[in-house]
Amino acid sequence: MTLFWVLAAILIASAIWTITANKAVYSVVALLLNFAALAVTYLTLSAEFMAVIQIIVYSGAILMLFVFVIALLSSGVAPLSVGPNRLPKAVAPAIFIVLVAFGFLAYAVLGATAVVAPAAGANLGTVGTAGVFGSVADFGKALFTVHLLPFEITALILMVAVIGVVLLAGDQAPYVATRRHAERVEREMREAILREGR
Amino acid sequence: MAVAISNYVGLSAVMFFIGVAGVLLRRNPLVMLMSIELMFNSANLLFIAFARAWVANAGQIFAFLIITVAAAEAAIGLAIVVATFRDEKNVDVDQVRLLKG
Amino acid sequence: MSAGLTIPFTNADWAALVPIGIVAVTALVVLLVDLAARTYAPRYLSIAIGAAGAVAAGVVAAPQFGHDYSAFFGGFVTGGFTVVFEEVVLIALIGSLILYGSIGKAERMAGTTALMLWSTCGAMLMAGSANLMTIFLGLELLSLGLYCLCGLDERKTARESALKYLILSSTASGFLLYGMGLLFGASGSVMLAALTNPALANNPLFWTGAGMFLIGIAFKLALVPFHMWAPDVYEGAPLPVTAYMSVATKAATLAVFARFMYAALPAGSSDRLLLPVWIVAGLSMIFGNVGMLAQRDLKRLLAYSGTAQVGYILTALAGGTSQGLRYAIYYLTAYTFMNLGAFAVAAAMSGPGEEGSRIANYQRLGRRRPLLAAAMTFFMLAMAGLPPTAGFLGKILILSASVGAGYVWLGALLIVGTAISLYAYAKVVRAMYEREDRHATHDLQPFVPLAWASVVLCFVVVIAMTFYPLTPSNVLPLVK
Amino acid sequence: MLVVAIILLPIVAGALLFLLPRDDRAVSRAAGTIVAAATFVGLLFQPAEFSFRWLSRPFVAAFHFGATPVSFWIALLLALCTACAIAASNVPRLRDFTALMLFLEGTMLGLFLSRDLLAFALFWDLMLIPVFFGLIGWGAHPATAWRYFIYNFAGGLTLLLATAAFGVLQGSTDVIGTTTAPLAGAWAPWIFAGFAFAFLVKTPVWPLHTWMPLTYSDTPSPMVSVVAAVQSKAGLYGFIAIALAFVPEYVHEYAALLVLLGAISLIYGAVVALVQNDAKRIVAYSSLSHLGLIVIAIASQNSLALQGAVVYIVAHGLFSAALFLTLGFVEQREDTRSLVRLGGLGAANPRLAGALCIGALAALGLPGLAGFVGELIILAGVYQAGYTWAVIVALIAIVLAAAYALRLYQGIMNGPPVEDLPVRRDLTWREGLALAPLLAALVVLGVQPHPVLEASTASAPPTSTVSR
Amino acid sequence: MMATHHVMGVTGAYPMLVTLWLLPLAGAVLCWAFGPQLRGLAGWLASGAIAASFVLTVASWASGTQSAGGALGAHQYLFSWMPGFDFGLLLDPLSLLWTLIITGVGFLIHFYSIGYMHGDRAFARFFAYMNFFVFAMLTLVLSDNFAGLLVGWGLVGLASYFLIGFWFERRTAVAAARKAFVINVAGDVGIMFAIFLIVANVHSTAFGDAFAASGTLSSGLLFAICVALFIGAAAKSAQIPLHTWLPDAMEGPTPVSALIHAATMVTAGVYLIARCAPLWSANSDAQLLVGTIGGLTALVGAILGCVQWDIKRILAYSTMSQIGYMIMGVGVGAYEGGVAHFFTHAFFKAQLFLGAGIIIHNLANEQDVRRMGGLIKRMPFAFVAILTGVLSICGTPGFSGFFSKDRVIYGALQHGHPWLYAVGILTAGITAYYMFRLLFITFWGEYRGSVDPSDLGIRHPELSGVVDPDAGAGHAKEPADRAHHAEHAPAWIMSVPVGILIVPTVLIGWLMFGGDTSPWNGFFASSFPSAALATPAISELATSGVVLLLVIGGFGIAWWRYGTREAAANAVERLRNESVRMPAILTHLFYIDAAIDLICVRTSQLLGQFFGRLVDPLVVDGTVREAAFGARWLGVLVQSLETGLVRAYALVLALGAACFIAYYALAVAR
Repeated sequence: MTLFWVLAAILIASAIWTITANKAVYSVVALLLNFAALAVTYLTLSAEFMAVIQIIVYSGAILMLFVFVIALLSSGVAPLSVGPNRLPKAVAPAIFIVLVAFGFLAYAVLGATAVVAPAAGANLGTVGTAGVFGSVADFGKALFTVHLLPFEITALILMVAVIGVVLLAGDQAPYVATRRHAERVEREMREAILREGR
Repeated sequence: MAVAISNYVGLSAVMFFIGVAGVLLRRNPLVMLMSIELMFNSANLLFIAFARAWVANAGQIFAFLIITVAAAEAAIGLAIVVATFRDEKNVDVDQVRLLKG
Repeated sequence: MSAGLTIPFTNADWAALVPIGIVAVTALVVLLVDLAARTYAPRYLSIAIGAAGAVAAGVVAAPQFGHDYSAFFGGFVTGGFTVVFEEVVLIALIGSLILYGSIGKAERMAGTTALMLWSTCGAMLMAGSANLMTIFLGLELLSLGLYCLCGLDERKTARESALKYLILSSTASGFLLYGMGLLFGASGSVMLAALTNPALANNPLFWTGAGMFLIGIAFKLALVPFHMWAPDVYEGAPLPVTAYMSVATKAATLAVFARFMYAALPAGSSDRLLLPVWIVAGLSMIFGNVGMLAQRDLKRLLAYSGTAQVGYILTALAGGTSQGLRYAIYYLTAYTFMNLGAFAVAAAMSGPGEEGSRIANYQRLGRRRPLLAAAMTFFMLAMAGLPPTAGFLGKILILSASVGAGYVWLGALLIVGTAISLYAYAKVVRAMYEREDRHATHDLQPFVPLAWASVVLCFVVVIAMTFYPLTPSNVLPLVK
Repeated sequence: MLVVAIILLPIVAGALLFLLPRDDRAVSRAAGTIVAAATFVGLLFQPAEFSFRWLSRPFVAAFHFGATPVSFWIALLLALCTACAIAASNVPRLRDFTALMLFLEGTMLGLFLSRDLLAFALFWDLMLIPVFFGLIGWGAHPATAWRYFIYNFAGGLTLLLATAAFGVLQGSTDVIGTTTAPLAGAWAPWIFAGFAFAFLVKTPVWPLHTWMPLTYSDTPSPMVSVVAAVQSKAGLYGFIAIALAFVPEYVHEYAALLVLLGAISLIYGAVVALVQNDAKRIVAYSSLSHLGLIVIAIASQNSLALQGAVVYIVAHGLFSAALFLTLGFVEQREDTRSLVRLGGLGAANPRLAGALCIGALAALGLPGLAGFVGELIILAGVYQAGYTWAVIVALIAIVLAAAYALRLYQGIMNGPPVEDLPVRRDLTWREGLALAPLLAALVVLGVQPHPVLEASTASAPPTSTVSR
Repeated sequence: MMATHHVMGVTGAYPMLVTLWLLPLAGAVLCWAFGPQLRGLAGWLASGAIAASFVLTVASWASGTQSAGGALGAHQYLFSWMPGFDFGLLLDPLSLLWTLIITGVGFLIHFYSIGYMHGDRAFARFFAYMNFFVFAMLTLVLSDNFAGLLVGWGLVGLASYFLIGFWFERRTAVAAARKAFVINVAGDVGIMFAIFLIVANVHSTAFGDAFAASGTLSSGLLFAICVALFIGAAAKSAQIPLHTWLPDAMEGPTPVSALIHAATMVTAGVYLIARCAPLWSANSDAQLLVGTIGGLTALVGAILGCVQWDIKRILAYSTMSQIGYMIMGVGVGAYEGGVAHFFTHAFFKAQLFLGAGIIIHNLANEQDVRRMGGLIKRMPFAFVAILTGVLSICGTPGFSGFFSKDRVIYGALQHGHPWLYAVGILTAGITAYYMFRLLFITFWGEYRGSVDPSDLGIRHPELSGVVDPDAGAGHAKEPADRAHHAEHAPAWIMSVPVGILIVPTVLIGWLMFGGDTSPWNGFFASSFPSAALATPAISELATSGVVLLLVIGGFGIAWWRYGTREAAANAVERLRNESVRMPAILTHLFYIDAAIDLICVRTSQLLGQFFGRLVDPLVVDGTVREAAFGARWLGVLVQSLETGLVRAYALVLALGAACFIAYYALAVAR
């Protein structure tokens, strides 16, 4: 119980920090903290595999990407800068809208969770134990049987991501349309090198 | 189990709307992307909490798949951000408004 | 380790996926061929392979019509409903590929083709999925591909559109996902079928989950007020991508919505549960059409048009009658061809470094390219719902459905919206036939025969659909 | 099959005209005239009905064509007006214009000959398109094209909604000319409202008329002669063939309102026509006035009035076509339509003056011409139906009609010759021959309208002389 | 529909009747179509057609007409529009009378016109119109039903319009023609309304059906029918207050005035009432109304005739006045008298007009009597013609007017209308005054054509009744190109018809001599309903004496003012003084014209301006435009939301999402 509230506090605080930090790097750090806390929360919910994945994939891979990009865009040491705010009056409405939406959602959902009841005869046990709910084996078995199709689709998604990023990034690459063109480019480059050398 | 599922649901709702607020309030596209990650994570928390409640591992698997998607999305998102702001002085979505009515 | 793990799927399961598989594999082939033979291959090779794959997938998918099978534990359901939407998406794919072949940059041909094919896989999955997971993954597959496709152009606006699309769409995906979470929480299952449990009818989790799920759907359908992204993204994205996006996203999302509506709701709850959707559809019909009035760019105009047209389609669905679904599909098909036709003409107007979407550029087209102008006129009038086009018959059918289902107010809004829309569509027509041109017009590049063929095909289909209105009558049983 | 051929012939011929050289004038005009005349002849053969199933769901609909006794006359009128108008036309880009005229004829033939409500609605919208292009390509102000198109399309949409509702309720729209049981139930008044709005806009009736003066004055004369003469009758025909047949109770229930609107149109159009200076606008407002009378006739649901209405539909078509064509000749010669500028043309142009005179006299209801027959019998019927006040309003309007029709005629043809007007030659043979059939028909029908009078008794189901 | 039809006359095939009806039409068409080729022959052709018609009329009456079952006359069925609207021709005594005048006097006037219109540029067109008029008038009087009558009624109006505006390059003529036509249409609609009343109650337009049913109709309905019919009659016959077009109609050529606006068309109202005698006889209210208006018109016309200077206008007001007599006669029920006055009037008024036409013709289109004078020496033939006409119209005993007018006046008394009787007597005196005034001013004294117009008081052309101030000083109105051709016409062409007309002008009244036993009454014995009349206190002879006294009085005053030697010597000064000092109410013709102009013309123009310039564009169309503008404004508004700021888009999205969530949170039934 206490653990939950601590985690909740960390989660909320780090989330707020994420969206309020002045510098993007601080946001990443805050997010890292958030993800870590989330991983622990998962453990309290019998999701050991997910806890691990959360750390490895999210914290380890995704957030690193963010850091790289921040570094790339910051052009060395200069911080990411912003221009003039074109929606200066949007803050209050935005917060109001968010609070209202949250209020309604909370009003609806919190009064209703009692409906949810664990299935009878559930195989719940200590987290980390093999064979119980949420264990890696249990998880894997479901993943490769009942949920095989979604899993396969993720392969396609990742493929799209890879190819897409390559295409987006490769925008500036010299393009070689035909063989003749290729030869001409090659010849020009060679001549240029020769000129440089002289 | 000591903590009611509703607490987790509430927690995830708070996180979700913090994420929404991030998208609405921040002008840095990277922070916006991070806010979106927050929203996805809150959904993950929801799935895992309900998976625990129902003792149905479909929720966990869903969360797992969401993480994968989030990774792909982050990759593409960052690529687009880089492509967009590579030549810009400011990394600020407010400055990107060639397209308007 | 693998002792207890038997793959519990039969050939039928895999057979269900063959069309999608063909498309996915075609994408790989395109990339590989390009890699191997980029320097030597003709310009259109990627397009040709991609289109061939799409045609093959379409042909393979067709026999699944009438063969209901729930593959992968409901992850993918084959049958008439799925096939119809798959075919629509494939048609959009083929049309867009042809357009891309006509005006696209050679160096991006392969990558674009591949991404379009994979996006199509996502759309096809959405058409067939009866399971929240596959819905979400299909949607993301579609969207991720589209984010990239939007940005694949040297114009700054293209990248801007990609960025805007990414941020807004991901936010909407967040809502969708959260809604799915709540739905899962309510039913304890990711299967849509589990949502029909009558006990859920009064469950706040279910209601709010459905609400947030529908927010995501409404965003993808660009319904007012979730439409704001569409004009900017449509305008910025390369024209063939816009053409693809305007049809494929809408068709796939409509499939999801229709399945959700027809097969995933507790009995008797749908009227109240879906009321916001109908309201939003009504708003879309009004403001989508109003939004067109002031536009100066054809793609923006078509974005708003799309918003309104989806409103029409939803009007057909309102009330949840089997007729309604049939007519929605009819109108969707008609819209696909009208829309592709309009985009094809716009593609013909593209000049070097310039997408032919500024309406000012259409001045005097009636004199310069009479046939092109006639085609554009036809598609504009078709979208406005004038006879003798499928748009006209479609509206009649939709009206009859909405009247029959008791949603007359939606029908009335449709009428009001259509009246407004006429002004906007006719504005394009007027520009083409005005006697004096007030703007210098740019040179027109020659238009490739294949694209012409697509224009003619769209024309013929839109006419033919009017006189032979085949609405797949046995779609409805296949939804569940 | 002949009936389909009659509808398709102008459309196909119009498309084929584009094969001619762009600057060809004589051939396209001749071809257009011959095609329109051919449809006229074809109609005289009383073609058999033709039906082709279109929809089975959500209601039965068919491409079902065939003339009813009423529509037979309107279709004949249409073919005649089109032939005359094409023969009379002398506008820039004549080939394209002729093609548009033929499209217009084809679509309107489709409208009047269709026996299916859905096909009726289809052609209803379709017939707007050629006029829209005519206004865009040849009109003075593009804004008029919008006004026309959107206003009428709005009417077309309510027609569409009503048709859909009708189909859903009745199960079939293949009903025009049959004696289907009238609609009943909660939806019927709304269906009636949808039909009525479309018909009233098209006619037009005050206060839905404001598209009309602009359209009539801006559209090139040959086209407006067809639009004013025949297209405006679509609404009235709709009232007779659809509203009276399928929602007669509501026509009866709202008869007072319809009669009121008709009466307002009648007097309003006449009074406004009295002070217009644009010659075409005078005729436009006079149309508002004349068609208001027909609306009254229909709303009165009196069999005598209906018989008169059919005659008047044809008569108004003939004289408004003749008037617009003649005014077109005047405008073409003198480059103006303003009564302020015009005057004294009669001395140098006796044939032109004669034509305009006959047209104007028919418009003011001179006995012996077709318009008189219509007015007389309509009002006799309306009086029988008990709307004495409407009859008196109509009689006042007839006096006003005399005033404005003579003002039109005299303002152009009489008075001392105006110095700065160009002197051009009188009507040519071609122009004269284009007008002759219309004027001759006015006289013939004015003397013996029997066959047209019979039309509505042969078809109109509500023969009950409703007396209030 | 009624099963049985009451047909007046004996139904049969009468080819001569149809021929005499259509001959003028054929003449009109020929003259119109081949005018340029026919040239001068057109006049002979047209006259010939009318002459043939006249001969056929006489012949068909003599040979073809039968009398059977109480019906006298020939009835020829023509065609039918629909049940109740059957058309046919009917030649009975009443229509025979009119037909004879139309074709007989019509022929003379046609013949006269050959001379009068000689050299006019539109010579053939003139005869086409004239023939057309005769056809229309024949249609009117020969029709056997109200609808056919209305057709003729409208067509004579049209012919009148064409002929008044014959010289259509003159603005005054154009305006006068339009005025005449519009007022006549106002009359037409009255008849139309009567037809509606009849059709609604009798289901037929045939005279026979209507009259047969007149006994069954309620008196209110009958009164309404009569009033509606009388509106038509009043407009056509220039009864107060619809008379204002008649003086203006004098813009037409003089033969037109003689034929249409004196002899035939303007008496159509008399015909109508005489034709509908069964209706009037059945309703005393209608009789009183119509008789009163007729008497009033007679008086007013006579008074206004005293103050005119234009020779044709004097005659026009006299026509109005005389028709007032006729209407009074047929209105009160003295049908034979009214019809008789029509008959004699046709001759003497045609005579007067044709005589005046000779003067006008010879004076190069001068019409103002002040610029005449002393013509007795220059045109003795014209003097004789006009003198006989004046004597006849004044009711000089022995002249035709004496018989008919006295019958009308006495008829009013017989039918119980002493006030009308008094008015009739008074009017007779006034008539004598203004007719002799005309005679003296025109023929006595010295010729004043060379006197400066202003010395004669011709300062304000509008005071002498000219419609349009643009037209100049009221003289030289006819186009110049025709004036200098005038002398080429042989004089006998114009003289012969006048000479022929003198005979009936003087003698025809003897037909009516003998009261009820006269051949006249015998001829009409079966035509009019007979009413039992009380014998009045005053005898017919006494009446004639009183009338004669007043006529002599009128003559005396005219003589005293214009006829004496002194008056002739000071004519210029006297005429100027009279012109200048004339009371405004008389120069403005009792302000009737002005009132009609204000109430009808100005008001409708004002309404037209109001609706056409204000209501239509601003209110009716304004609403539509505001709606369209509103839509476009919304479009701009929607567009302005597209700021291009992704955060703004997200905000809208979030707003929508919040609304959705709120709905779903609240709508769930817990």
